[in-house]
Amino acid sequence: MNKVEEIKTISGVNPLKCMKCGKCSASCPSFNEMDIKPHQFVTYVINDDVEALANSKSAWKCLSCFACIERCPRDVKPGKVIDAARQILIRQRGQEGLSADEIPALLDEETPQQLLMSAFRKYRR
Amino acid sequence: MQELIVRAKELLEKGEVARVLGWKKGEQEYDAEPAFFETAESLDNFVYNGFCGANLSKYMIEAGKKEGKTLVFLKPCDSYSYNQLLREHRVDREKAYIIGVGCKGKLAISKIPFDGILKVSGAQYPDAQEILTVETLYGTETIPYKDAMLERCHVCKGKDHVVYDELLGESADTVDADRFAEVERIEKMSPEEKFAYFQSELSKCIRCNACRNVCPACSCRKCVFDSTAFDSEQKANTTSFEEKMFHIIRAFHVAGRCTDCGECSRVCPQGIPLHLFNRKFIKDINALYGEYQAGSDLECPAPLTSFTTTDAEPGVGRG
Amino acid sequence: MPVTENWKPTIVAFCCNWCSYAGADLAGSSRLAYPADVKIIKVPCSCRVNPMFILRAFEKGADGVILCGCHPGDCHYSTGNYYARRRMTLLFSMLDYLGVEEGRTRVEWVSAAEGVKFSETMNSFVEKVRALGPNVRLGDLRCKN
Amino acid sequence: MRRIGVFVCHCGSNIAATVDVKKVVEMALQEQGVVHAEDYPYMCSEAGQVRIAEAIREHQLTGMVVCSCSPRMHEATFRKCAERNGLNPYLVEIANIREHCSWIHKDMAEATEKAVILMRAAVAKVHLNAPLQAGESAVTKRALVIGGGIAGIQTALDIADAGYKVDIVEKEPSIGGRMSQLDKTFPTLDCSACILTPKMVEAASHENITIHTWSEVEKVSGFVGNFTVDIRKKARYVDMDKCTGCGVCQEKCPSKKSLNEFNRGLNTRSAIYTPFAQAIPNVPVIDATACIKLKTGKCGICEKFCQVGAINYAQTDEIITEQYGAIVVATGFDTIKLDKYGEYAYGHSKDVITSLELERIMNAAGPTKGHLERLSDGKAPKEIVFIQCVGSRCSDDRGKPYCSKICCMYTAKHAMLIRDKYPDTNVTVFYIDVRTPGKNFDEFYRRAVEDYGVNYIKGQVGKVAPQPDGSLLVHGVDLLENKQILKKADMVVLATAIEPNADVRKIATMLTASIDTNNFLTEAHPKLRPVESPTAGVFLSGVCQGPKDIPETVAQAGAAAVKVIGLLAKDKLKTNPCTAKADELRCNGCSQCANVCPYGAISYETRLVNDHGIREDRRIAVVNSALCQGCGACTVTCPSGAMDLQGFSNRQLIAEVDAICR
Repeated sequence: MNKVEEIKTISGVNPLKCMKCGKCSASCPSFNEMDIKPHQFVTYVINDDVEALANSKSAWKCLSCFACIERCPRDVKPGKVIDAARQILIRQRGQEGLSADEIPALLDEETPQQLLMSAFRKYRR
Repeated sequence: MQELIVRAKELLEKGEVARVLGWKKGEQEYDAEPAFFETAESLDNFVYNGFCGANLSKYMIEAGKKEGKTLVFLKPCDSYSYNQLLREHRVDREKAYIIGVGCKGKLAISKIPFDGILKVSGAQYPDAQEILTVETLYGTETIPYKDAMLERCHVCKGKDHVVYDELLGESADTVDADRFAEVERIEKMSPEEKFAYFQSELSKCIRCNACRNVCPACSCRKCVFDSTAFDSEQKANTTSFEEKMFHIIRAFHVAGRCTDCGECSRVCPQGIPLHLFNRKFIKDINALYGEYQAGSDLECPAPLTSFTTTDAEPGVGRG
Repeated sequence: MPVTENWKPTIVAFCCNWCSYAGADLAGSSRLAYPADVKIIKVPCSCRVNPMFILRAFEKGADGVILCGCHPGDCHYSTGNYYARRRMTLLFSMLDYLGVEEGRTRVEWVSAAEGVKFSETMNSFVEKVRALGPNVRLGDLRCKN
Repeated sequence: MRRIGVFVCHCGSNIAATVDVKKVVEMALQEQGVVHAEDYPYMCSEAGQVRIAEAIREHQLTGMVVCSCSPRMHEATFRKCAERNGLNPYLVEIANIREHCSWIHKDMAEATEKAVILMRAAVAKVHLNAPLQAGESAVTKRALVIGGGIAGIQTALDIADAGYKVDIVEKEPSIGGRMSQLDKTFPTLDCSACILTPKMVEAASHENITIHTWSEVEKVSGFVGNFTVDIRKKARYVDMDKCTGCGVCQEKCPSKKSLNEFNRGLNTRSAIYTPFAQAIPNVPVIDATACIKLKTGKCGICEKFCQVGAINYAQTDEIITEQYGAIVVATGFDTIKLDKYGEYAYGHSKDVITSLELERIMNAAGPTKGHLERLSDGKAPKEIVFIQCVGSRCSDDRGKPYCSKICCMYTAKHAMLIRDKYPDTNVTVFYIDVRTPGKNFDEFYRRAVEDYGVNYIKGQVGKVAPQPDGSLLVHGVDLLENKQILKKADMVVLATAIEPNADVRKIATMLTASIDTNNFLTEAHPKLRPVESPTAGVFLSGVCQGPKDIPETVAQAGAAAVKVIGLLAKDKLKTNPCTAKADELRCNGCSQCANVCPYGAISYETRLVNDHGIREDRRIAVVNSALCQGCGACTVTCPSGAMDLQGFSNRQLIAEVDAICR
């Protein structure tokens, strides 16, 4: 499966449904910290540039607050897209996901606690 | 039994009825069969005993075409069939004098498990006994009355007649089984088991049409299977269709109209439990559209000619 | 009939003139593909479909039969699909009782505007019937060996 | 044996590119009874029909199958062609090898195989088709218009001007509809009332128009040309003939706490009320849920003050029954409920309003007498934010998937009017797209930007947060600048999606007119028959069919009127001959069929029947072919197969099944 298909499968999002209204970006509390803005996530998927998305600052700035998912009128869920990008990255790095021992090394000042927790929940089932 | 004959003679003699529809002695006591009696004398052959299971209501369709009134004896369960026919305008209530007769459960000769049966005693009404004595070529045997009863009597609809002009005789409570137990047992089977079961049962069918001929709901002037209504080409073509789908189509045609009188199973020479088709529909109708007993009244909407906007969707709950 | 790689099911779809047939037309004009195994028969209303037609189709070799009508409440004749719904509910339940595989029969309500639904319905129905393989049990409900 | 001709259409390349038409012709010739088969690029064309005509003559055809597009498209064409050439039109069947075949399949072999099977099914059916004769039914020369908004009024006026009687049924106390609630109209900015009121007056005074306000359609039976409609005239408690419309009752009424529906609930009205000053008829109604007299028996003040004795508390609902030849649905729209849009704080803050509420606020007869002020504190807003597409273009279950069409223009109108009247008030519009197709529409929008300085920002608003100081913090985004925007506003106006009036589903059910998933009435054909419903004799006018602005509504209203006039101009209509028929030799007279007939078309008679020599009186079902609409419910109820449907008989359908499963 190529990256684009992978991100679609993981997120369950059809990026073509996006009508570029920007409600996600308007809702995003981390907007200013992001290099790629929420409304642009799907564009990267459409343009087959998942690499850039996974390596963006945004991937680590998303708080997973789900405001964009809740409010998106087109059921596009940018939060899930970026989460999927993150997962692709994580899967590559650890091959088998996170282990508790690796966490301290990954920690830095800017990583939100909530992200760690949710990541942990997701990958160490 | 005697009181039925007395009353019948009386009505005949008074001219209130032109004929009597009842049961006639056969060669054996257990051979009782439906018969019309036109004269008081002929009533000497009248019989009413445990073997008078035959439902006379369907014969009232023909009786209605004759001059004058017909006296008919209906057991409680038969009266449902009559009522259903009345609802469908197939019988003329004006031309019927209905005596509701008591019933203590009817017997099936096939349920008496002895060879060479000569005579069964103890089935006489009103003195039906708990134990039947069976004389056979090989000696005398006994069997409890209940054990020789028709399946339908074990799940009897009740002792009350739903239509009658007068009542004669007592009825007994014979219910000792759950009407839908057998249907439920089959429902619980795997598809393979179900199919195997019906395959073994239905492959016995010889298409003798006894079930169709006896069924009070199967009273079409001309059965679809006997007409060209559904032929697309020639009759020969439909034969295989008829052969293969007969029982399910028959069951569907009587769905919502079948009173569960059990005659189909009673008369089947191959012993196929045909009532299990009808009872499946009845069970589904009760569960999906509310309790419904065909023939119980003349007015309430029938399940297949009415609906609610919130009915279950087809296939819901399957598999 | 042996199941082969190339086996294709025969599927009869009864579509009511007012909603589902138009829905099928819309699927067509929107180029929403579904397998060619599906052959549509136009009926004025879902209530025109006699269970005998369905059984006849199976007896003649159909592997699946689907009935499509207007959504309940939207019947062109106001009440037809309600009757159809009861009839088919009972028929399907009976087929299940006889041990016929679930999935060879279906009822779906498809409006004239639901070309997508029509196409999706047919795709999923055909997929299901293909998985079940050729119809044997419904070919002969007398169940003769 | 029928002599059948099979005509295979290429439809240019629409069919021929995917279906091997020659092969279909070849296979057709192998079918029993097929004496002629040919293919042609466009069978429906003049030249194609000439070929059919020649074939009918040359081969003495007694039946024909056209393999072409959907019968919904050209069945009528080919049937007429057959009829002109002496072949009964009901001996024609269509095999739909375009919509149901060539357009959805890619593989030529597969599509061709399917086309052949569809052809066979049609041939098998034609073998059993009977020549049918259409009956005739008279046309009642009177039309009913359901809904008294601008769509209904315009339709009624056009029909009435053509000389036919029209009744308007309006559920509100006055005609006028949504347009009467508007302040100004785009793109000309003329006053809505100024252009609507004359039309209302004209309708009310037209000799051919009868208006039933405060009334609802209760029951519809019959069919095109002959509808019978029960209209419930709700108790008004005011005598229409006596009332002079002086308005004293409304002033004196002590129950003044009811929400004013006309002003979208932004202020209150009395229990006895006329919705607005220009109401037609200018006769109030008593709101029985608010009237003290009707609720408790005490009060009666309006009765005391009414000088003409028009008040009548004893009035009850009245049902009148009328006959119509045609019915026009013009039930209009409402704005959607916003309870699922918590993020916009509608209902939470009084200063978040819908555009329709803004119309009332801007209107001189509105709750603020036309002054633009905040409903929370009465202060003039200095910063107004408009949010577009609230509930429109949503694919989730909170909103509607369609574009409401009118919002871009009315928002430009509002923005412009505010900037014009209150130049020191800033107006910002958050939009996703600005859609302005229409005469002078884009110019209008550009004027708002260029001449009035309205600030348009591309980007949907994420959230409106009411602040402790009473202001509203709008969380937006400027997608073109790629910047998030936090904007303090005094008032937020939501361009709320519109949806068909809630009653339309009930009405559509009564009319057996189809409705789509969004509750818009379905047109008979989306392009070619946009003002007709698929149900003969039922026509569509205005937003009940889809979002429209006023000029489009009026245009459609006129078009619907023309269709009605065309229908009413006929003295007789041909009836559908595909009706049910009972075979007297098979009928049991059991009455099951009558129980399922939705039209009451089946009755019973006792008739002397000769059944192969047996002569007897039998109870037999009789179908009134004028009432029967041909659904076929009865045919399946009939266990003996006595009841059959002409044109879709048991044998015909079985033949199709057999042909497909062969």
